[in-house]
Amino acid sequence: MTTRAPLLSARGLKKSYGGVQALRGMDIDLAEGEIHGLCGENGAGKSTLVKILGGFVTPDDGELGIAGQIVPLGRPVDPALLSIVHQELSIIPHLSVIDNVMMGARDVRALYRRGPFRAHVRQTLDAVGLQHVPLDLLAEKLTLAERQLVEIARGIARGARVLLLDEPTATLSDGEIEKVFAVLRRLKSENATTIVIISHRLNEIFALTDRVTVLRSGRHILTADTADLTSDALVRAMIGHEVKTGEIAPSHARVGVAPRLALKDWSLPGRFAAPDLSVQPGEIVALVGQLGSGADMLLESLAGLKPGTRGTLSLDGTEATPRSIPEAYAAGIAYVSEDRAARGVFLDAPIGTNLVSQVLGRVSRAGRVLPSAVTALATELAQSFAIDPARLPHEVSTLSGGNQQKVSLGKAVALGPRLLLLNEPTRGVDIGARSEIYARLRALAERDAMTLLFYSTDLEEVLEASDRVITFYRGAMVRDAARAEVDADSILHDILHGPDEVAA
Amino acid sequence: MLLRWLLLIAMGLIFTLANSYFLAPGNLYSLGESFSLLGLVALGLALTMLVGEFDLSGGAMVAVSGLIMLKLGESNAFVGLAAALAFGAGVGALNGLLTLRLQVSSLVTTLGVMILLSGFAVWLEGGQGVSFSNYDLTDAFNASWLSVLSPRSVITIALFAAVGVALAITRLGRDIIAAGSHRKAATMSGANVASAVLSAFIASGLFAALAGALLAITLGRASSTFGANLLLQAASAAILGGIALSGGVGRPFGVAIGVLVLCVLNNGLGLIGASSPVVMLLNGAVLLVAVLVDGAPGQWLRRSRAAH
Amino acid sequence: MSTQSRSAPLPGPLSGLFAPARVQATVIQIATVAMFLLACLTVDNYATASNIASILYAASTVGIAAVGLASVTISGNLFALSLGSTAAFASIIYIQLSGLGVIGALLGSLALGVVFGLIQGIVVGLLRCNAIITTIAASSLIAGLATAFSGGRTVLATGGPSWLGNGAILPGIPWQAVIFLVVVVVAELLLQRSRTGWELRLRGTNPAAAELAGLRTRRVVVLSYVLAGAGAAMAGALIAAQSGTGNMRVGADLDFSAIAAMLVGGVAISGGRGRIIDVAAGTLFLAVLTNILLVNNFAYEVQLMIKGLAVLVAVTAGALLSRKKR
Amino acid sequence: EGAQEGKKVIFLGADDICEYCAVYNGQIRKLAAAAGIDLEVVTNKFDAAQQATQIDQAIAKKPDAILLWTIDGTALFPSMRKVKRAGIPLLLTDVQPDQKMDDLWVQYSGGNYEEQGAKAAQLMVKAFDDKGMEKKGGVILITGIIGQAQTISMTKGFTETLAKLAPDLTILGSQPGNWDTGTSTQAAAGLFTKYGDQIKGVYAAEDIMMQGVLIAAERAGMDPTKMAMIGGGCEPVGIQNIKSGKQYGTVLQSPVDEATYAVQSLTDYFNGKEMAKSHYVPHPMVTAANVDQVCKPWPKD
Ligand SMILES: Nc1ncnc2c1ncn2[C@@H]1O[C@H](COP(=O)(O)OP(=O)(O)OP(=O)(O)O)[C@@H](O)[C@H]1O
Ligand SMILES: Nc1ncnc2c1ncn2[C@@H]1O[C@H](COP(=O)(O)OP(=O)(O)OP(=O)(O)O)[C@@H](O)[C@H]1O
Ligand SMILES: [Mg+2]
Ligand SMILES: [Mg+2]
Repeated sequence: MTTRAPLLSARGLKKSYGGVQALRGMDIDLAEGEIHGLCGENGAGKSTLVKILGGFVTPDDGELGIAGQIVPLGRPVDPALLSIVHQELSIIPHLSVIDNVMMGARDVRALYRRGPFRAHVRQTLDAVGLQHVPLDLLAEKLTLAERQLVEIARGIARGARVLLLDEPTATLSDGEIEKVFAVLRRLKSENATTIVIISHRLNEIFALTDRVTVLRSGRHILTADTADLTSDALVRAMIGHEVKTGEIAPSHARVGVAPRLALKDWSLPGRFAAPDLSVQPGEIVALVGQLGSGADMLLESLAGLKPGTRGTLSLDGTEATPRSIPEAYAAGIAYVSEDRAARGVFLDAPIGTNLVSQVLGRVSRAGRVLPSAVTALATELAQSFAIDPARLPHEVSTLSGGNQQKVSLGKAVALGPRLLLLNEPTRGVDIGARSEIYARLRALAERDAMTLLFYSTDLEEVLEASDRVITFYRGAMVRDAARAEVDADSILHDILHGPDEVAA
Repeated sequence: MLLRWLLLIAMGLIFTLANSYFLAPGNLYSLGESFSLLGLVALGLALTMLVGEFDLSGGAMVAVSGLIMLKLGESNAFVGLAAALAFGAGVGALNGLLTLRLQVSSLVTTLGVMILLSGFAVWLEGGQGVSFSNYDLTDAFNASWLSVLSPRSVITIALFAAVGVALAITRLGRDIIAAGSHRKAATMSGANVASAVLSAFIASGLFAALAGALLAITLGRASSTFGANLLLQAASAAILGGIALSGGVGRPFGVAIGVLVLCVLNNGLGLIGASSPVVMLLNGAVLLVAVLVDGAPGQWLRRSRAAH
Repeated sequence: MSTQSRSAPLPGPLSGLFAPARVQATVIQIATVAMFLLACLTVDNYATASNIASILYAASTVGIAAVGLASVTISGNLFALSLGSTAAFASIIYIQLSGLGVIGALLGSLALGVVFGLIQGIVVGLLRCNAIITTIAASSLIAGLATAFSGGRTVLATGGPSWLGNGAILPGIPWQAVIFLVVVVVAELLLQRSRTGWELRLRGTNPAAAELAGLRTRRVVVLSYVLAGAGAAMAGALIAAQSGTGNMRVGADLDFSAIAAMLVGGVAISGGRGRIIDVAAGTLFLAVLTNILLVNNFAYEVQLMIKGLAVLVAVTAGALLSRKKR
Repeated sequence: EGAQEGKKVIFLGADDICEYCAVYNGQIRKLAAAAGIDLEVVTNKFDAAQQATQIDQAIAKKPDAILLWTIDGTALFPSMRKVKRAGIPLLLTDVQPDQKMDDLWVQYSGGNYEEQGAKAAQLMVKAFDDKGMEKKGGVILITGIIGQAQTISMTKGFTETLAKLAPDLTILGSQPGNWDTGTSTQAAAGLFTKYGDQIKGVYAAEDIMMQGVLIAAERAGMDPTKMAMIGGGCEPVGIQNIKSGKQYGTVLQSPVDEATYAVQSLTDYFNGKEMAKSHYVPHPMVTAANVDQVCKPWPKD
């Protein structure tokens, strides 16, 4: 594979943002028709590399050649040659799905007739699992996962020779991921498309890629055939040391005390009906289900975000049904959104401000914010979430995606809630940081007896972080079991097929 | 939008009942004249809002282009018209380039241009109003077709239709909506943001200049004071017509409705001879009703209606 | 060229003067001082107490209105267009109440501004209506009420000018400038240091995130309109105190002057960015510029053209300087 | 006599936001009612384009006559031609357009702005004489909104007359005060800073603007009682300032007179009287000596 001349070849790419060196001299070669994995910690420079290759970021130094031609840097490359599925989605909310897919396509003329493209776009959408989405639907009506799939469909529909996908699976469930991967494999085999995929889920890397490149601190660490790599070797290359995964951690659930969370007749008509659920202090519960299973809505309803929810919610034996987010916070329930950029963090505010933003009362006296208290609390939170305290005055938007996620978590944990609700807690977080976060969450459960409920589409995460797993199918619970009693297969079975077949 | 229609029809009914002349051809003609002036400026402004920007210089452009039209068009009206339109397009391009190159809010750049233009208007006027002695042309533009349509209103309606169609079926139109809807995503996904922004500003300058030139021809006069109230009204009309300040939302047809709401209101109030405070209060009240219908109260209404 | 990163969660007042987000504000501040010094050197009688007072009188009224407006902008609601009519009504009320003494009349006009601001705040913040149209509607309604109330007539103060209208704490420093200073300092502290101010700014950077974070967003939106109403009313009252007259022409240009001062000062229209001292700087920039043009007796059209160019040049300089840092 | 009774007249005028207009509108309503004329008042925000459409509307209503306060002296000629073509008699008030076109209207009644400016110049010369000042040195002008017909005429009348009567008085500077006290204060302050003691007199085209000039003068430490301060209109604020001695004089233009003349003009027309093309209201010069006799306080409604 390495003997052929590379289709794309980059040399000595350097990029710094202010004092932050995102890339410090990065080389990469991509062969025609290979699937190439790009791995590295949060902030390693993966997205920066991809954006430089696409011409969306101008590097400070370096060279780029595609198909034997020197490509000018910092000017968007022809999307029919090289196309990117961006980490921060580039879906345009007020355009229809078909317009979004056709965005950047070269054969759209000044007079834009959609007719000739409809069949092709329909096919592409169907292939990635969007059979149910009408072509003329406005993209703003799509869920996050559907937008991700539209973005992928766009990348595919352009038929580019090089397709770069930056964490395309972070918001997707396993079923959806499988479909996407099937399409990618077909692109490779039928069109000899060169595909680069970034993912923090190592199983995906091993399942899909031919070769892997690892970056660390903006530098090239290794490139190897995937077959020659082990999971441990890959992790070591990414973060420089081992990370323990896969063991079942002991539960810190307190028994013999009143339940922390007790739900009675909790339902949102037409969406979900939860069983009379009870969760102990210190317990970590994963809610698992596909989109539409109601598992994520159940989580949101507990934070008072779903008007129309019926039933009662008790915390530590007292009724505390929240009707709005402030009521939830007042009751000791905190919520972390899955949509980090739109609702999770204040991208344009400093990291420190973000971290204390939900506990302004605690860092102020008589209505006055105390700078020293802010610094102290922000530093403490930054340290416990492995955020570099030196960057506290910088805006969150300057952080890599994974580090932004840590800020989003840190600001909710700052509330010191009794019940912490997490929607996709480590979406886009690298494997090293992820185990740091799980350890931190576990410590909260142990030390403060905090109860955690999280919704995740990432089965690895579910298995690694939870004490107890509750699966959902079409609005109803399928199974409520201790972590030790389930494995990936059984969970997948539950959420894909529901209770009928469990019984069978 | 349905509620805007209802508002419009309700006002039409009320004024028809209150004054038998509301539907008289002469009155509809004058309605068309106001629609034309405000409509052109609002249409241009709406395009800049659609692309996620805001052109404050439209009102001042009306004054300047009128003055150019008459100063250069005394002997040959086409020369004047061409000069006025070229000037409008040029200033629009300048607005667009400044906004794109400097990457600052267009409110700031067009604010500067607006002040500059109003000074330029006074300078052009040179302390005297500028009048037009080509009464043939003026009369031609004051002609009426089917006793309700004037050349100005026909031109305006045609432009509204053309812009509406262009937004729907051209790549540029798609890119304008994309650039306004989500600028960063539009850039990342390969839309031609620069040409979208530039075209919107050029159109805005051009339409405002056309409004000014046509006004000058119909009045046979141009002055630096013309167009003073237009900007605010145009913004009201555009927002009322469903254009969102955040960009990407709304279409020319909606803007036309917004413009009509304001024009019918003021036409009707003028017709029934409402006193100044009443005119102001009713203008405020109608706008307030329109926003309430879009805000939470309207949503409650719709929800409770849906519940029954 | 990199700006020193500091461990304070918010940059202090002196750090990062040339950071991309601050560069325009800094450029305007420097330009204001430079213009003033240049005028002192080149224009006879420029640095006299009476001329400085004249600059400060003009700046104080527009500035106070712009500070109130800035709270609306920074909290994420773009701008308000009801300042002019509020100021006009307040000028009438101020004169009508002048029998109550300066403080009484001032409080009366402020109360009027607060009530109008509160109503707009409720419509925008609680009823979630379009912010711009709401203020345009309010402007029309307030003007209508004021015209009905006054019959369109000018009300005249009896007796001589009060300390508020004409008094100075020092030669060249009128009381109105002192009030402006106090308003700026209080508003700056409120926005930068108070919990409410933090909530207001965070709401401006991202309304959805602020709501999900449980911040008291409705409250700060209502508050911002109250501040805008109060600022406009205060401006109207100060104008009335100066001239001893109140009528519908007061505040005719206030909306645009305030928006211009704020934008030129470097407050971002998209919310969350910018400070009250920027508003003050923008106000002074335009006031000094206007004064220089008037003092040189430039023709009106030349004044306008220079002003427009100055705005463009300042913005361009700010943009180019901040570009380099990126 | 009495032929005007029951006649339908549409009056197109200016909004109440200008005080003069408000008084005028109130008066004409009252006087027309007293004369038995069925008067409909339609106002606009000093917007020539809006007024043009209002004229179209008025034509559609086929009144017995249209009384027009033209917002812009010449912008409305095409509209006036339409009125003429529709066969509706047109009478003008307050603003007199170019008289070359006077076959378009029956009569203009109201102020004579050029004469007002000229009277102001005469009054200024008188002030110099009265105060024992040498007619030498400089004066400044604070004008109305640039580009308006009134502003153009008043400035013309003042400048030409002053040049004739006192050739040694030079006009140092002129700035618009936009019929507004605050704007006038700033404009005058700038000129006072620049010219200081060179300024011996000020002509502000309206008393409400003179009020701004007086404030600026006091702030600049100048004594207005020692200067030739001439306003216009004899408005309430002007009366106050004349009585206190800060303002030397003003030139009367009364909205009450104008409204009276306008109704008279209508009455004359309907009664088939012989009518002159122009019927000007008196513009007497007013000083402290005659202010009480000449200037009637403006009626409250
Ligand atoms: N616009 C920017 N301004 C300042 N710093 C930036 C900017 N974009 C990226 N960085 C910094 O550059 C470094 C590399 O970021 P990049 O987004 O490439 O990381 P990544 O490898 O994609 O991480 P993740 O896995 O979290 O997405 C990070 O330290 C990030 O904070
Ligand atoms: N936890 C974090 N919080 C904030 N910023 C981070 C964090 N981790 C990394 N970054 C930023 O991302 C950039 C690159 O990140 P990366 O993690 O690759 O650096 P690193 O491995 O710590 O490198 P080095 O050891 O050279 O400092 C760094 O400049 C750093 O400022
Ligand atoms: Mg990334
Ligand atoms: Mg590291």
